[in-house]
Amino acid sequence: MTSLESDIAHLLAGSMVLVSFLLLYQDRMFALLNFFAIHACVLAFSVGWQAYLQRAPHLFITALIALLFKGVIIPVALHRIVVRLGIHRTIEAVVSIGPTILLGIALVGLSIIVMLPVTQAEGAFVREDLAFALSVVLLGFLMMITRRNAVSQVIGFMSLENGLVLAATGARGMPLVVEISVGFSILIAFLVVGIFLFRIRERFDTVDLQALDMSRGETSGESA
Amino acid sequence: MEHLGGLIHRMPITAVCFLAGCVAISALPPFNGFVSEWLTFQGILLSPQLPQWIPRLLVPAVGATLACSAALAAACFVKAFGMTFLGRPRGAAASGAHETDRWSQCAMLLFAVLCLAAGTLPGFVMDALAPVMQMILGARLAPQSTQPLLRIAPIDPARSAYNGALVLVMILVAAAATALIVRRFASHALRRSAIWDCGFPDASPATQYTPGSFAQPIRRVFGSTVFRAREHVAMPKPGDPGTARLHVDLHDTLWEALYLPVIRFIDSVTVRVNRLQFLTIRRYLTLVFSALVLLLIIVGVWR
Amino acid sequence: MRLNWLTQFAQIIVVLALAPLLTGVTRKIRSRLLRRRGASIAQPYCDLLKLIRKEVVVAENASWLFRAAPYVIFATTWVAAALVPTFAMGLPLGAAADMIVIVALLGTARFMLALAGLDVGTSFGGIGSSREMMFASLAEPAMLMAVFTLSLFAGSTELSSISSFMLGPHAGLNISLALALVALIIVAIGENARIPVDNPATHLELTMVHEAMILEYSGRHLAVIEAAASVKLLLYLSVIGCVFIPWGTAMAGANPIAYVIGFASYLLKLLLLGFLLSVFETAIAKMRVFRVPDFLGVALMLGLLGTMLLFVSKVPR
Amino acid sequence: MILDLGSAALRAVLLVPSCGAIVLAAIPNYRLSAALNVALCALTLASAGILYGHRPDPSLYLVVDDLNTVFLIVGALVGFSTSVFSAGYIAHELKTRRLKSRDLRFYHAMYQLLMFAMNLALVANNIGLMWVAIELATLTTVVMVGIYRTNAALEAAWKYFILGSVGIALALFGTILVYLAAEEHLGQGMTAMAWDHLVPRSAAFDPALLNLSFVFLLLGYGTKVGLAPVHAWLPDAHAEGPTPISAVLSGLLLNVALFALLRFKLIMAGNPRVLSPGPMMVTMGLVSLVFAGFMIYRRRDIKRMFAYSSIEHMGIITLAFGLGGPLASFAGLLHMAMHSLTKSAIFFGVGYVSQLEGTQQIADIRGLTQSQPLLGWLLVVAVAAIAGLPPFGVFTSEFLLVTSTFARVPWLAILLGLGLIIAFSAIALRLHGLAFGETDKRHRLPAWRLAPMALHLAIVAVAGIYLPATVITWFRHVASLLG
Repeated sequence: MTSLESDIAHLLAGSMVLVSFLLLYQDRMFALLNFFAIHACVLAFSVGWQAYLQRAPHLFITALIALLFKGVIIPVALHRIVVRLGIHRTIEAVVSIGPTILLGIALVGLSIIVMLPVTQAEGAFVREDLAFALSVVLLGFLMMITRRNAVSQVIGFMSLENGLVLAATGARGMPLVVEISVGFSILIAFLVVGIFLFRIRERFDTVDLQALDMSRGETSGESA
Repeated sequence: MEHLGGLIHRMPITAVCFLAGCVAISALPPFNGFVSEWLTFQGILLSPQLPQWIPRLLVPAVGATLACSAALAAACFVKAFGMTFLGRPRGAAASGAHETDRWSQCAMLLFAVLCLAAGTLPGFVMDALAPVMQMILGARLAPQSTQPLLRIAPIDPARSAYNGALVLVMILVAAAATALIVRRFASHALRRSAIWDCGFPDASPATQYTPGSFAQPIRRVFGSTVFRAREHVAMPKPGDPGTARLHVDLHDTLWEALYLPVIRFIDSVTVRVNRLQFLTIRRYLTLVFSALVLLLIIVGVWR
Repeated sequence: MRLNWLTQFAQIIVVLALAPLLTGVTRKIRSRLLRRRGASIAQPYCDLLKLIRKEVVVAENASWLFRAAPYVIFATTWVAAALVPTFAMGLPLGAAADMIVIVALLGTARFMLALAGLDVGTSFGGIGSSREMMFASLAEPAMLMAVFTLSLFAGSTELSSISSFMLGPHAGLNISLALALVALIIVAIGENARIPVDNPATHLELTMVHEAMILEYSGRHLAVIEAAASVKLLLYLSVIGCVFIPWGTAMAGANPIAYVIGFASYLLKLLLLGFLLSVFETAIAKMRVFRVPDFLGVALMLGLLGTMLLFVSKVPR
Repeated sequence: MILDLGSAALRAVLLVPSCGAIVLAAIPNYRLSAALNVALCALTLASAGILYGHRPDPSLYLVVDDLNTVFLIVGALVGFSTSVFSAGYIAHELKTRRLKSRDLRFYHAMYQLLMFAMNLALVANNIGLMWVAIELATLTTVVMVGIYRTNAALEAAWKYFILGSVGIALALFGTILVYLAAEEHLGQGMTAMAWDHLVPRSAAFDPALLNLSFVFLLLGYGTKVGLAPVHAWLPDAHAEGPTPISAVLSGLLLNVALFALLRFKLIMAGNPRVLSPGPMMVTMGLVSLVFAGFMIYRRRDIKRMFAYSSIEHMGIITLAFGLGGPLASFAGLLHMAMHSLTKSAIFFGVGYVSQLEGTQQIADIRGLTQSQPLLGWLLVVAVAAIAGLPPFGVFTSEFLLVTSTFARVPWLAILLGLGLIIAFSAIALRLHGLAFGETDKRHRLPAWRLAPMALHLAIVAVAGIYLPATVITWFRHVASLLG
């Protein structure tokens, strides 16, 4: 492939990391949803570009899924859920934004470090691409654990999964990518539906109105 | 034992066998317990010839301990037999007791007889056990059953010898002779009467010495250090008809020294670890995340 | 050989015959020291005869053990005494049993006595037995330690060989021996229910130990037990005598003169030791029961110390 | 001919449960569906048994080799006896109105689907396919854990779901990395994902990628295995779901996830230049063992307690495989089989107990050997077995493991022994209260319902006393494969 093509792929992958950072930066619910939509769209473009590069038409399906399902349906659905369940519009963070960003940068550095020893035989393209994908995954994970709000946690998970799709498409000629993306879409659907069904307002672990911390089978820790 | 007593009247055979057992285990001649104790003492008396110094210093202490334990065993079994079989019944169960069946009696008698036999003819037992010594130590005592008049002399007759059979015979002869002489010269008049009650008639069996009170002197002498035994007596005020209470608390020193610390440790650890059961999902995710980052760092550092 | 058996037999009779006399002598000396006239030396014999003639009163719930015990006690004590060389060495029975056996035989006697005390089921018997066993739990080890010291010193556990070793050239003044002697004396005082451990003459209920055990006995039983007690005293004194004052004792198979000398010297030893005992008894006051363990504990410690010293110092033959 | 039989069996192993799931979803009558469920499992078991004898040639998607036949047969056996157990169990649940017949329809369909997913994961020759299968298994178990719709159940399911999906995501990333490592040598496409191509060629792969991938796989599939510190879903899922599912989870799903780990360990082992997976697995195994041992002490819920014991044993097995070497791997394999059988037997017993006593609180359960002698004693035997007392198979494997560890890494053996003792005494402490003591309760339970339990325990006892030579050679061969 020409350097231009690879540069474009590179650019797209890098921009995903950027958007992940922007996701981390948000503290308003709807803005977060919009940025996630952007995240998904960038993913869709990147996947589409890969499809074009690898002459792999089936990847277009993945791109399409990313675009429609994650770029449109999920954000809209979440938007409505937020409205319906009256979830706080502000995202309460465990670690405040600044430190989170620093952590994120550290994670990106880590992912680059661990990717360094990978041999060059693949061509510069895959290595950086992988590093970016790994960073996106880690950033998504970071988002899941630093945001208390259920919706933002879901979005963290989805951005993590975007990173996976990025990696999967980056790996040339990898079979089952479509199936995998479909499987993940099912997972996410479960997640969203679950949030809706269980009326999870604020956190993953407060299902329904009353907090379930008391009923983890055991009543809190003391002597048995 | 607090509820037994006087069984010797209702269970004579059991009493005899139990008595034989008590005498044997208290290491008293002419029973078998004494033979083994005697042999051990002989061994201890040989030990100054040991080349090493530490055991040479240790062995006499061991001997003293053994002597002490033998004497304490005697005390213990005086209590065991005396409180169970002698005196007056302390409870309904004891006063209604009856002798066991023939088979149990046979079993007990058999072992009582064995105890006496092993005590009086120790030579044969020692020779029977010699091959085991041969196997373990690669050495054995000179055959004992060939010694004159059934005696045993493990090292050298001039040094020390024991003749269980002869001792038994002498005791029997002496006892018989005494009995005969007394029968011959003494008056045969014998009258059954009440216990000498010191001016308080028909004292109830509760006034007998109980096992606890029997053990009290030894408890005070030894137990106060070994078991940290403490006695608290709560006396009612003069004129107060309430009961006086004696409360004894004993501590199992070994248990408290060895096992309690372990238990405490495990308790504290479990209490701490147990918090992990009650985290929120986000915290669990944090666990996963930190594990992931840790491993990544390891991989990153590893070259 | 026959001579040996003869001496052995004579000795068996002698210990029996002399025992009450010794008791009488000590009593006499004590009362003299107390500025009393005191009963005649033969009084114990008379007491025994009197008791033998009297009717026996046995409690209703006394068992066979109660009536058999006196004979066992007496027999074991007597046998033990018969094993101690009194006026002549080389006793045939001495080869059958050594000092450890003697200690153990006394232990058997004590065992039976304690049981007899418990048999009737009065609190006196209980007091007596429990205290007796408590004393024994210290006195017996102390005695054994003393025995260890002696036998390590003499290289044998048999009294006659120990005694002859004492006569021999290798014996000399030795700190261990002194310790053993003191231990033996303390044990002898304790075991024979003498002041300061116990008072043989008392019937003051809460202080008595030996008397409490035999409180229920009367008539011939009591006589036998008393006889056993005096034989026991004789035994201890003759042990001390034959080990620490071995001079004069007749060697095995010596000529009759030697035997006469031996007998005379034996009487002298008994007299001396009895005198010392009475002096000691009159000089000291009785202790509280729970100070006795300290007293006997001292004996145990001394015996152990003696043994230790021997273990460390010289390697015996 | 033989080949045909083998491939037929292979198809059966996959088709029987999948079609069965569809059929069961359609049957309203729960008795019928329960019976059918048993029949299907029996069929699966039979075909799995055939697979031991006749191996079809590996295709790009499916493969049958010594390694997965072990797991396949053990899994099918546990699945079968669990279906028998659940037939009796759910009837009671229906009677006590904890479940409605609509739920049961769903339940049975899901049960078969789970069987299908796990068999697929086992026979898959393709790492992607295996990943999909395990995700499917996770999802089915998630919905089954939540089936009671109590707050606790929903929350347990939810927790399981979240942690499980994160685990899945990590595993997928690892899988992608493995593909990348393989792709440059095996060319693009399916072959770069097929075990029988990956394992022999792994020596040439890029070590850095393999290292990275193993980290993700260890944590991803380790979540399913229930290794500390990624175990959190396991106790609650076991405690709140229906007991047959607890049995299947402990007896099968954990093993399947472990199997996946082993497959990747094979690839790692094939490459000399990689950071060896052993230390990581040993560490996680040891941590899980000790941690679970301590956790058992303060448990009040009986099912949760045995769930922690599952974590503990998974830790032991992981440690064994991580230690490697013929003896340790053999011990790990044996322990895996023994643990599945014993633990599922225990869950059968615990299920009955909690039904009869109407509680899962250990404090409220007393004197089972009096209230239900047969069940009580079977439970005692089972717990003795799981605690690692002779003469049961669990003891054999633990003994083998400890000895081989002593031979190679003494200090590790000491830690291992300590962990074993801690866990053992925790279990023993609880058992006494459960099984013995006075109680006035009396329960009747038809003997046939205890048959599965008895069967498992019998196998475990026999295995402890005498292992057939064929089994030994078979396991030894697998162990040699595992290196």
